[in-house]
Amino acid sequence: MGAARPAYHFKPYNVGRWIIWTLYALVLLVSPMIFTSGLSMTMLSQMGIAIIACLAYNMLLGQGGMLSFGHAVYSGLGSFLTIHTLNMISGGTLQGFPVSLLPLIGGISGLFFAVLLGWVTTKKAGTPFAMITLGIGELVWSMSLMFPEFFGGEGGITGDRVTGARPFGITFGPQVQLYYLIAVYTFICTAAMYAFTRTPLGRMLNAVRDNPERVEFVGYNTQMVRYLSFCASGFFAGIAGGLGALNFEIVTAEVVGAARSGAYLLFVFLGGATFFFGPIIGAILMVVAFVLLSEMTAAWLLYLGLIFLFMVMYAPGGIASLIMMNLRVAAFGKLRRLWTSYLALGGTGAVAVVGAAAMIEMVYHMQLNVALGPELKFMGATLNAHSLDSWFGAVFVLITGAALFEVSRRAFVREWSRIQEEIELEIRRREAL
Amino acid sequence: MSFAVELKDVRKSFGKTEIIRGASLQVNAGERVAIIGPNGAGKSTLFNLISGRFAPTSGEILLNGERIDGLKPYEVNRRGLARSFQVSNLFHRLTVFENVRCAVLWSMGYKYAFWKFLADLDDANDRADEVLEMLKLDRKRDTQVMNLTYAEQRALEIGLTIAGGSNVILLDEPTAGMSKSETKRFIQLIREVTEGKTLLTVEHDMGVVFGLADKIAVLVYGEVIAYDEPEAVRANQRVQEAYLGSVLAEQQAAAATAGA
Amino acid sequence: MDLQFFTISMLNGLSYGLLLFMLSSGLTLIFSMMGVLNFAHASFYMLGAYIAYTTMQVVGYWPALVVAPLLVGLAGALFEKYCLRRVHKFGHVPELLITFGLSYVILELVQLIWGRSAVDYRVPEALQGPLFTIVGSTAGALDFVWGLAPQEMCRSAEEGVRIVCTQFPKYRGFMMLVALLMLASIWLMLTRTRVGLVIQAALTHPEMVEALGHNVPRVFMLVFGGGAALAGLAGVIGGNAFVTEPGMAFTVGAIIFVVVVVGGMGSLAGAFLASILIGVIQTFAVAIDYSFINFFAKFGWAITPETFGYPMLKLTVSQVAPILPYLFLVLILIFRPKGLLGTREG
Amino acid sequence: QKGETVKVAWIDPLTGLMATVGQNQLKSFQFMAEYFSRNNPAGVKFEVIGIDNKLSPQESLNALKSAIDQGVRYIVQGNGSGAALALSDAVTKHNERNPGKEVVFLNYAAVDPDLTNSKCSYWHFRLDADTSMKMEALTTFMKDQSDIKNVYLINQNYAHGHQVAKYAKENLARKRPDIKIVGEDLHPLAQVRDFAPYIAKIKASGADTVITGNWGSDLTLLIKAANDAGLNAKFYVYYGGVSGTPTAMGAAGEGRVYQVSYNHYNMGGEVAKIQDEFRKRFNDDWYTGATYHAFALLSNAMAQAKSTDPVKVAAAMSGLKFKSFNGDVEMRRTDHQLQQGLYIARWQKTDAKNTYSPENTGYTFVPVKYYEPYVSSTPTSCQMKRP
Amino acid sequence: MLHIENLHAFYGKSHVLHGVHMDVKPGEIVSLLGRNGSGRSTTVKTVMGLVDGQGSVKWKGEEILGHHAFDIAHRGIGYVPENRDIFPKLTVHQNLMLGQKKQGQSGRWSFDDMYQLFPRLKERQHTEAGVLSGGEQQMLTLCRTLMGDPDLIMIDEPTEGLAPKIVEQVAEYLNELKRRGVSVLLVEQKLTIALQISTRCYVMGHGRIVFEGTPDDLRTNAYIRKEWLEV
Ligand SMILES: Nc1ncnc2c1ncn2[C@@H]1O[C@H](COP(=O)(O)OP(=O)(O)OP(=O)(O)O)[C@@H](O)[C@H]1O
Ligand SMILES: Nc1ncnc2c1ncn2[C@@H]1O[C@H](COP(=O)(O)OP(=O)(O)OP(=O)(O)O)[C@@H](O)[C@H]1O
Ligand SMILES: CC(C)C[C@H](N)C(=O)O
Ligand SMILES: [Mg+2]
Ligand SMILES: [Mg+2]
Repeated sequence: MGAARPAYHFKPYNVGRWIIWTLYALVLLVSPMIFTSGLSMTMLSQMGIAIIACLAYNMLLGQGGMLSFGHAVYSGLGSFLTIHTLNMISGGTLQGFPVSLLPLIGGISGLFFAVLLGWVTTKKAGTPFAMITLGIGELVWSMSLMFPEFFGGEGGITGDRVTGARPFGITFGPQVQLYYLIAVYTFICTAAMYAFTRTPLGRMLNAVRDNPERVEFVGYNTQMVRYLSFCASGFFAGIAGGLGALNFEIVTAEVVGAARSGAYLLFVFLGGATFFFGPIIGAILMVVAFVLLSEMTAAWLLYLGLIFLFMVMYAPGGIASLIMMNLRVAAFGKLRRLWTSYLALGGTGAVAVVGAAAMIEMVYHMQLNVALGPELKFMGATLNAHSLDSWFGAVFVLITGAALFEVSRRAFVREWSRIQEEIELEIRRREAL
Repeated sequence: MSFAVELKDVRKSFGKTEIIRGASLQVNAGERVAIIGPNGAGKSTLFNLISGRFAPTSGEILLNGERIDGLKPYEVNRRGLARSFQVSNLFHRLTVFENVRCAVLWSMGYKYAFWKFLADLDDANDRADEVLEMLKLDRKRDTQVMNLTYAEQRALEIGLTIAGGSNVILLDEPTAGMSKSETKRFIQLIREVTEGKTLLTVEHDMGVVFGLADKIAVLVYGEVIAYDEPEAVRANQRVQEAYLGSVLAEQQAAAATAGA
Repeated sequence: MDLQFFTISMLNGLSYGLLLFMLSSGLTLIFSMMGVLNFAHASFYMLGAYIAYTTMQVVGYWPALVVAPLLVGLAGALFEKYCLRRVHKFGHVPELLITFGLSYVILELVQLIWGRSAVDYRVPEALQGPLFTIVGSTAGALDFVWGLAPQEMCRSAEEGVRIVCTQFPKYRGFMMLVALLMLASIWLMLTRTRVGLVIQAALTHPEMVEALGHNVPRVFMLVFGGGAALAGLAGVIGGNAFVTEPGMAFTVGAIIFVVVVVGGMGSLAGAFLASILIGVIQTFAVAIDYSFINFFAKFGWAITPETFGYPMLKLTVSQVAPILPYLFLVLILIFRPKGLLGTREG
Repeated sequence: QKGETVKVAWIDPLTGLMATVGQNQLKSFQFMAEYFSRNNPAGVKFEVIGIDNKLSPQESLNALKSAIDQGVRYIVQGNGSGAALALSDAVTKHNERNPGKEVVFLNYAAVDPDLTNSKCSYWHFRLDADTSMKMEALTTFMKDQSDIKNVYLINQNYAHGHQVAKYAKENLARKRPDIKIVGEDLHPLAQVRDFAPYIAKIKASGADTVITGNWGSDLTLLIKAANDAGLNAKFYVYYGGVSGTPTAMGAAGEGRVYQVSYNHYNMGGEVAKIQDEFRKRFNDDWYTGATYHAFALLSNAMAQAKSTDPVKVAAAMSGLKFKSFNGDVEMRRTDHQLQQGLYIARWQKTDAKNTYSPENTGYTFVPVKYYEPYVSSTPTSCQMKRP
Repeated sequence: MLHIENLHAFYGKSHVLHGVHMDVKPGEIVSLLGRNGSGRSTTVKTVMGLVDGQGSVKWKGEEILGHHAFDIAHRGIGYVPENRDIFPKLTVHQNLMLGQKKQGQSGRWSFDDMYQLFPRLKERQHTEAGVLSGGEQQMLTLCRTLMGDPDLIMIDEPTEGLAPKIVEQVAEYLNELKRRGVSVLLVEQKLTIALQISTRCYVMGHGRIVFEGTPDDLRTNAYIRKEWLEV
């Protein structure tokens, strides 16, 4: 029977995939040439690190359905062991170990702790898993302050990455050199984690997520599947931690803290846990939010909270799912019909947001800085938090924006569902062929 | 020679209630056995015991002469036994093809490999496609399972069970919820895919039972009260009282024997 | 450990345990019924304290004790209606995340309205001062005196005997009372009504429950609002017992999850038991200045700073007391994932 | 340098646990910048750029990068020795790797002695008095209190708490060997909600005095619990004055909380003017005196160096003697630790002489003792690498 | 009593019902037959308010289309779903309790009636419903709906997975319902049963009613049986 089957699933040379990976490498390569300032350079470095960490986190959340509240433990301990190793290199006990390989030490440490703690953690999925990670996270965090010998107390452990051998004159002193080291790791780790999703273990992890019970009846031990994946995730998280140690040259207790773990969760979700590339978007947003947004406005936490509320409510699949939905429309050649709607939505939405933001900024200004004068700069304009005009203007902008937004939203929804209907029809037609 | 499946005085209680009260059964390799019995008699429970979902309270279960009671489901499966569920139990976010492939990976020895690409595992992929073709699901190969119709899900449920190439197959009400013609097609399909294998199936549709089984075991209140050729079971007085004894069953059985 | 110290520690432990229960009862309610890990629970607690602080200035403490929880409950109900309900169909993780987002928003709003530093939310006059005084002497005698013990009782007449007077504050007693009332009322609601059944059923088959004639959305809203109101009440009581400041939500955030999980998901009695246990254990642990060093010394194994793992070995029980609950949490989940009295695993 | 504008980046928390304190100190810096811009020896203008570091060392480094990008050469920071150590280290490395773009770091409140000892840096200048100096003054004061017999140490289980405990034990053993340390506790940072068990333990130990380096809610909850249980011991603290603590402490701390600091609420003179003006404008209390030190130090050094170039200014600051609100002070050359006088003050009701009441509590810190700089001066092990 | 006219229903974008007409009169057993996927369950769900529909559904003269399910249930329509939507974590007894619309309400049926009807359920009274056998679950769903004391009960494939003997018991039981004045709308696959007990039959195909008549009419109409029922 088998012999007679047509060999229709020959492996096509996947051009699309090659293009995407080349583009990815290219982006990693050229971004520091476009964004050259010192801050953007560190931000880019941190984005690379965050990408690895978030992808590692998503091996649990998106692919394994395991909600972890303590993944920073693995990236953080990776950081600590890396910096200790770095100091051993500078101290002379480990002479000759190349700095560029240090992140692997982080990875191995992450792996080690995942191997150590993972078995009890992955016994169950769901709430027990979530709570065990929360508990372990809290314990490690509390320990980190109690053991200054290893964790360096409040000041943490510092190191100097300019040490050891200098192949081709690379010292990793200048941020650019370090950035490229991070970029290389990011690329390799991304590729490796993508590859993981295409392996038997990776696929079984998805199966365990969907239906752990059935997995046991096709020969797999669910706990083992979770455990192995947990270890893999710990390994990559550790690499991210190791890179972080090199990047900041200081590691403090915060790297194992709950806030860090929470950030992984939030931003992976925001980026989109259901798609492989979602966490990449999330990671970039994470760095932008923490570094840039907080600098631009005092109300950044409010904005962050609101963005979350709305994203979870209206785009529970994260940004990645929005992109994929539009890609699907594009694949059926119907995106053209939407761009006017998008323009209208974007325009009116922006107006409404500006109105709202102006009010928020004025409220914050009144609370925090009004003693320095009632005036504040907002997007190039000067607002006066005490004058009715500014308030009236803001409200007016908000209302107009919101009203127009609602109008264009309705039109968009109509058009969108029409397109979806057409696509459904088209799919069914193709199936029927 | 040992039996493919053998139960020796198996008992199972949940709390105080004893559900299986000393069931014994011997199934020869290559035989097709149907288990019938009133609702709540313990048929599904018996399957759960054999497949390792529960451990029996007492008694022995042997698979090809080896004791398997108390083993974990995956350990039982690795010894060559697969089962389907009364309610479809699939990986709903994966595609049809992925579902089947998941079911063949272990038996093909890939285990927890993370150093091999799925795409390169030709044998596993071929096997999965082969199964889909058998089930006539190749059209839906790349559809997510949650978008399948009920009947398709039932078919896939069986696909997952047979895909791994286990020699002993347990099917729990495989045709439940299907229409007549589909049921017919299904019986045919099951016959095909279990050719040469040992099959245990639970059914309430006498048409299926008589169309499929070489032997019938009747389970009432956790005990096997009869185990024999179909005709003999049908004539059995106790079975008549406890279970069949109805016009409907007679009709179905008659139709099946006539058709067969 | 002398008798007086034991008594006061027991009282402290029990009252702290009851406080924990008060904090987490609403969370247990919501979690056990709706399956939502409400990360904003502590924020509702904070909101309760702040609202009580403001309403108290207008209407006085006792009315505020009623008004503030109602307002917080209302806020919770509205949140359920307009936000949580929308994401319910997406599953538990989005539900959890939306409450995460909410906690940020509440925190910022609180800071906008009441400022960033602590507010002067005080215990009302009537509840200030000691409820009773425990007069104990090193000779072993133990006495209870209502209110404040007179000065002379606390002075020692004999040489070498020290008399210690420890007061047990009225407010702590009040806190215990309210916690017990909360327990009783939730208990009644769960056993005398079918609300719990309706919600649990609706978790798996919402449509079916509706088809049986139950207005599921309304029940969900009531339960969430109710849970929020309980948190609000805890805030009214806890806010002045401790400090009413924007950080207050954060500091109780994780511990209340420990209570709920250790007790067993879906079990009110479990949460109660866990609160008391954690309260008592933690309190007594504080008193134990005992570490591995002492332990090994018994076996004649001296531990010096050079011994491997010295920093770990030198930690005393009292130093780790406040993090014992987390250890407890991890151990419970490993050895009994259902929790102390739980019936399911989430 | 006259008429030039000097940008100073303030890198401290505006969100998180320490947000209250951060907000207040940012305002203090902005206020002092205006105050000094009106009149200073160098004739420069100061501009303060506030950047939120969320109390995180890593975020502080981002903030530093951002500040450098904005052309800032002077940074100030104070909340959290972790962030301070991170910044000090980063600034040192930055200056090494980017000659010509040096940055100077003024630390106005991070008190870990390491910063001016084992981990000292030429580019780091501390304006507060460190833990050891404060303990020196505190124990000198305690030495003369004959009613102190039994001391209990309770501290947060992290670097700062460890140091307070360590110096307290060392100093007391040296100055009052008769005092018994009847108990010592370390509790996790910001984790304890109920201090009653600790108070019970302190009571049982028979302590009459408690020394604690606790801050924030760890301090107020401790004092409240002590009050509730009727513990009559005296509390010697470091941080009774930071935002929120006065309100929370209120009557609970009356008469038995002693604070050691380089300033207090009732200094009078120029400080009183600043306090009043600040209160009027921001409806808040000006209590971080180091904000005054910062601009006094900078402008004096700039005047001396006749430049705003950080390399020259740093050189001028090293060893600079100048006048600040608490008398003549000196930026010690060997370790860049400001040598200054310290006050011991007691929390009590305001009276005719001591009128300034923080957070309108009706209470204030009343000075009971002043110690000249040499009293509290402690030796340093700093081996500074000078450029 | 129940009057359906020109009913259309959609699942998201797909149009499943194309103008269904149907009537159920008091004290009738009406069966709705048809192949898999012909839209029988959808019809019943739409009436119950669980699927969005267009057209008209009148109950005792009032339009109920577009109302919430709980409202429709309160008006006296009961629904027994096809996939045994028992509440797995609740006990058998609790499941039955939820069937009552008001707590402690006493209607035509009491708990005892139910337990008498299916003694098996009484035995398992305090067991979690999730572990019941397939057949027991089927019995439970039926009883649960009856506890709500409906005037019309819509049952979707009640005999699925039941032992032949129980199937006949169910048939008898539906007759008993009829005797007690409850109308029944029966969605069935097993023709034998349906024809045996129903007053009238409808046959559905592709979302439309393709036949309407008495069981005898259907028995004699070979074309319909062959074309739409595959018998
Ligand atoms: N985990 C369990 N706990 C308690 N009782 C159980 C459990 N599992 C099954 N039972 C009980 O065991 C009995 C047998 O159930 P089982 O599912 O085996 O019946 P069955 O023969 O398959 O019936 P059906 O034909 O209706 O599917 C039932 O009464 C059921 O309630
Ligand atoms: N939730 C759903 N989403 C989309 N399509 C659906 C959904 N449920 C049913 N359908 C489709 O609607 C059509 C009618 O389904 P319905 O369940 O009403 O059929 P039925 O006659 O009850 O058949 P069955 O014997 O399978 O119960 C089918 O084509 C089915 O695929
Ligand atoms: C952590 C929770 C969101 C998990 C949930 N209890 C579950 O169903 O598994
Ligand atoms: Mg069964
Ligand atoms: Mg149907």
